[in-house]
Amino acid sequence: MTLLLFLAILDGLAYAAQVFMVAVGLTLIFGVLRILNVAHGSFFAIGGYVAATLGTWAAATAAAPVLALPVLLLAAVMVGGVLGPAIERLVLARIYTKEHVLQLLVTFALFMILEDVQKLVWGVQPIFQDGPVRALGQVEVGDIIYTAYQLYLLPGVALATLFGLMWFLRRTLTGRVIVAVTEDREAATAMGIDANRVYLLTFTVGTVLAALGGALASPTTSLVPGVGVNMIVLSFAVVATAGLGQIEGAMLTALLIGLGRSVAVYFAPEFEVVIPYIIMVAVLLIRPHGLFGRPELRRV
Amino acid sequence: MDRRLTLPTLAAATTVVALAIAAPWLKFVFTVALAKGLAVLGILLLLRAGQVSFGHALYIAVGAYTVAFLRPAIGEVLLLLPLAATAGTIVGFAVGLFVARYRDIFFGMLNLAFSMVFYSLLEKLYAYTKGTDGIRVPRPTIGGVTLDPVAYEWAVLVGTLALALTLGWLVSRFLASPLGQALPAIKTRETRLEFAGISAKRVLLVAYVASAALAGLGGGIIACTTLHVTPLLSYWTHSGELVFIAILGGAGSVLGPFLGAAVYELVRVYAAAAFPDAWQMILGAVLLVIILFAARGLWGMYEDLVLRKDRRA
Amino acid sequence: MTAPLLSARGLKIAFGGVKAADGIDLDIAPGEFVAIIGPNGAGKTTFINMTTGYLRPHSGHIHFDGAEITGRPPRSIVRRGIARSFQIPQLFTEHTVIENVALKVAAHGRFWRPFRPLLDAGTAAAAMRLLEQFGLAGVATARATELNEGTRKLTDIAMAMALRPRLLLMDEPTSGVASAEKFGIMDTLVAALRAERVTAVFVEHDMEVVERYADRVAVWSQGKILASGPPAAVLSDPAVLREVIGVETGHAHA
Amino acid sequence: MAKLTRRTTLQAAVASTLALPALLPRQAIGQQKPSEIRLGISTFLSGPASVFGVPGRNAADLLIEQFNRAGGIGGVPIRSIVIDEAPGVDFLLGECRRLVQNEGVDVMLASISSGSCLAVAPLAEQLRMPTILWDCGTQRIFEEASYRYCVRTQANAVPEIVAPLLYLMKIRPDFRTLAVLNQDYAWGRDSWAIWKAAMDAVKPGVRVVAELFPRFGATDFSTEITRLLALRPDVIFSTSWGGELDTFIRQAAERRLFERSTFVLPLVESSLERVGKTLPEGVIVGGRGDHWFLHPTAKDTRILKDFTAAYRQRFNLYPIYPTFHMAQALYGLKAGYEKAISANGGSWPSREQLMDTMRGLEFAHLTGTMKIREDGQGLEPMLIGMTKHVNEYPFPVIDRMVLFPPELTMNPIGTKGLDWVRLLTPASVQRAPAEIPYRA
Repeated sequence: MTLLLFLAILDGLAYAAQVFMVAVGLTLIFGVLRILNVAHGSFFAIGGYVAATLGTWAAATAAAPVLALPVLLLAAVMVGGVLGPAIERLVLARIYTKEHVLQLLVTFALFMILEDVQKLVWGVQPIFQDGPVRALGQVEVGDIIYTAYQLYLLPGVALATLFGLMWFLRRTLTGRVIVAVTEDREAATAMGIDANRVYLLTFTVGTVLAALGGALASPTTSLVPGVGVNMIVLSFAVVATAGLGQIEGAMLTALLIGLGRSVAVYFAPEFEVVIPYIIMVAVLLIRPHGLFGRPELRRV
Repeated sequence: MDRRLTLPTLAAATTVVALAIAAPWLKFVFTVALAKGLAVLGILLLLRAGQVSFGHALYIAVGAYTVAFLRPAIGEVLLLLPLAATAGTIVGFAVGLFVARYRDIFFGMLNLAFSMVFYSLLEKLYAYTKGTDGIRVPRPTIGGVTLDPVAYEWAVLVGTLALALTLGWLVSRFLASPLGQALPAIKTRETRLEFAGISAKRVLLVAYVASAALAGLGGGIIACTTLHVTPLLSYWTHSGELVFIAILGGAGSVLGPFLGAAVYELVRVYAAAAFPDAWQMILGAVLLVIILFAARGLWGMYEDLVLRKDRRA
Repeated sequence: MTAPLLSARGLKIAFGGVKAADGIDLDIAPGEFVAIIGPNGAGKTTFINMTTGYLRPHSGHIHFDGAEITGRPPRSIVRRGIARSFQIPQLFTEHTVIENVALKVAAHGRFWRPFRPLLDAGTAAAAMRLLEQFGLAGVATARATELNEGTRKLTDIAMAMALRPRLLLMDEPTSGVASAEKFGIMDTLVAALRAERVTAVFVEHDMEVVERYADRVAVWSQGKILASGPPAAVLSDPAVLREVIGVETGHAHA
Repeated sequence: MAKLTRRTTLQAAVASTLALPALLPRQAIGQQKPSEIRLGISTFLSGPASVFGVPGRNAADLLIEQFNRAGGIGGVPIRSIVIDEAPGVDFLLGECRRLVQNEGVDVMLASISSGSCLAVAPLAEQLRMPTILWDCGTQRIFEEASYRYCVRTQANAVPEIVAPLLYLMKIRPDFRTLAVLNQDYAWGRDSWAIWKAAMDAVKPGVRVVAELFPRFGATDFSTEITRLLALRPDVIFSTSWGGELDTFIRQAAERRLFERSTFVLPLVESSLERVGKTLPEGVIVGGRGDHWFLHPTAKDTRILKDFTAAYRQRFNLYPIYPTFHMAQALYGLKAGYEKAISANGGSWPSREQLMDTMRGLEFAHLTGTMKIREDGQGLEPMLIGMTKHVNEYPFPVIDRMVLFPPELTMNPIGTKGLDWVRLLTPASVQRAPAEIPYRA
């Protein structure tokens, strides 16, 4: 029983790391732009596809094991660096003044378009590139075999991302500007902050993070049409549960979901699917603005 | 009702019937479109209050599965449809009590959560729902009469058209009432509403339950038309589709949802026929263009082109 | 003296370390028109917020017409007959002026009837009568976003009056209004209040306005009522001048 | 450019709507030899199931070209119109109506999803539309209703599950514990229900140590795999497919789950090329029927070799079971038309004549022959085997093959599959034919 629980926690942590990587970019974007980006799942999928493509190329070179991991990061930066600014400047920048529902729907339109783009570029055959997992090898816990990728790398990257972002947002000038916009957009722009640059930067960083989530997932899972669709709902649940733009909240939520899910798989498999939603409803019942969210005071 | 709507409404209704006579397959497409239009009419109510539900496919599924579950006991459309609307109302009230307290992203996401839980239930409760295989609905009677398939399809189309006209008229009346006018007030100055002694939560709840009832009815009609229901009806992309249609049609008029639904279905059919591998991309591009260049939707375009010209003349 | 319409006793509230109210006792008699003055951030608006239920005092009690209303939600307090206006007018920006007022008229009456138009004959007439009283009939069909600040202020107050209150709390009715307009606004306002026999309290920075219109002035400083009485007496009190108005005028000229 | 295309599309759309009245008489007469056979095909072109849908469509394109080069069917060329079943039943049924009533389609090949087939079949009856169910697996469809205008040209869930069970009993009769990991949707649940009922009949007392139904579309099975590693069941049964099966296999291989349990994967034939030799030897393989590009009795025939070569050349992949299912549907249709034409004295058959001929039809396809039963179900043998690594291919091939005849695995007319499997006995296993080893 205790062994089972211990294993469940290990699995939960690994899963939480993946959930966090999927949701953190969305949380950041939502906090600053107040746009719930439905296309986030598409960035995830494209990040995965590009990583797999690059990985297949890297595997053919002599330096295969060395290249396996850097290729993931490269893919994320490439996808985020191209798609992020392009979409923010060409599409989102035109709708910042419009109603929220239109902003949401614009990203829904992008999602529909990118969904077919993936299909046209990468086809419908599942793509799998597990070079990075092989490069890192296996770990034994008791008599259970884990992959080092899952046990060390994923949680490691998630923690690095969390602390990196916290450092960036709190200690750097750019980061503080972003936080200022998150907390009070009007006051920040009144103080002379160029909101457009903040939006561009945030959206790009968020897109890179989404693509990184996909790139990190690609060695462990098959990329198929629709792989981004499922990610969207999950990351939405994380964002709402965490509270608007709360990076630490996203981590805590990811942990809750990860552990909740793995405990469910062990002890009540039937509930696995609805775990994120149950957690979300429960949290919002008690804290209507999310785990770390504060009510936005309406000035009277 | 706004007199400016009378002419386009009659023209649209006539067009639907005329096209359905010319091309029989459109009977089905239009019936489904009008049924979705009813659900979108409910979305419109929430949009007036500035709230977006990303989970209203839940109520379509509730209505549709109500018909599917009751069909063995009740074989009459005139009973099944009110029951579908009632089921939508009941579930809408229960969920609404909870979600009406929330706004914006939380409102949207909680609706999404409820619809996804329902979707999972439809798959999980395999013994009752047959999971993704879905449930067959034998063709019911209408007014006690067993109709042949073609007559049945006509009856359902005309009945749905009549329902759309009646409910569209009622909703436009509702929107002009103090209660309906309080919806945009929730969007712009919710606190002021409270300082007028009105519970914004209760106003939103009324709109929410109405929207659930409309979607439940729409779902019932879909079940009576497709005669087969599957859990996919409640999947979140279908909720997104409803919001899509609302924006495509334009939130400015009760005619918007039906216009949007008809155009949506036709664009999808022809996009799928012309580009079977990329119809989704075409729909997405249409949506993108509408939002960027005609944010008030098709109805807004119509207003700009026709009504403004009238006023100038 | 008749029983006060509104009676506050020992109200305390603090934000962070700042004591906005530190033992406030204040009575408002029926029919009075009372001005509250004091330096910025002294807690004057907080008093309105506490009285209308938007904020809950940390301690103390508020009675209205003999009944305790402390900490009740805004909705219930409004129904008892207290309405308020806002320093920054809170209009329904998607509606026209008459619709704004009519919504408030309807809020008091047949709000929950779903299929009767907002602007049916009865409600429209009542709203129009108020608009005429406030000199707003000319902008009845203008959108709330198209108005100048003075008209917005008056609309905001007309909306509060549409609730047929017995006590009206106004937050700086003339702030942001061109000084040429302010007396016109106040004349219109006072006439309307007298016609409807509404007791009113207003927070004000403009001493000319206070002197000319208020029956009584209460001076709010550092969470306490420093002085209270007829304008002529209070405004000539050197302590008040030093504590409040000195700061105030200095502030205004800065 | 884009504008032009859209306008052309719209014009075509309007024109086709208006042209409808002209099409109606053609259907009404019917008996005249048409200028072409219009074939409507519904399949998944988007979403996860396009893993099967697109190969099916590709096979159709390839074979229809081949047929047409050889004169079509009875001298009439075939033209296909493909529609996407992914958006759901309300869309699919609208599309079917459009194909039948507007495009004047003569025959429908319906659907991969069982839900789609269950919805299309009644519509086919209503529209009197000859319909071949080309890939969907549910046995319920002909058990719960009878259809005049629908037949299926492949087996169904019952033999697809009973055959691997009998194979497991033959190869490894001593197993005591079993775990299941299926996708959480109708097929996953149905296939487990059949397996469980059949297993309880042929080998009572097997302990089921875990029933895992991860969400449809799950991307990570590591928690489930940990659990399976800890439980050490003798057998792990999974009817998953597509990307999820690939993921499960990779993750299980990385964590050496294959070393601890015997895997029974009745659909893994469709994943072999993708997962490659990550899938170890000794895994029990199925492919939903009597087909494989190295089918033991057909591998040296011209027809299969040509098809495999042409398919590989065009799509750069080996054919998998949905391509064979599509081939069965097309060969079945061709055989049905040809038989009906000759029975009709050389003149073109009516829809009813065609469908009457289809019942009881025995026809040859790429890898063998099969029969359509009177109730519409297809009687197709089941090829089950075990993975083996060889040098000629970069992925596992199937060794120790057993071809289970339909008599052993298929319930008779008038019975329900789920009831019938409970009547299986340990003796059923003894009647299995001999193994056929893999030959290069």
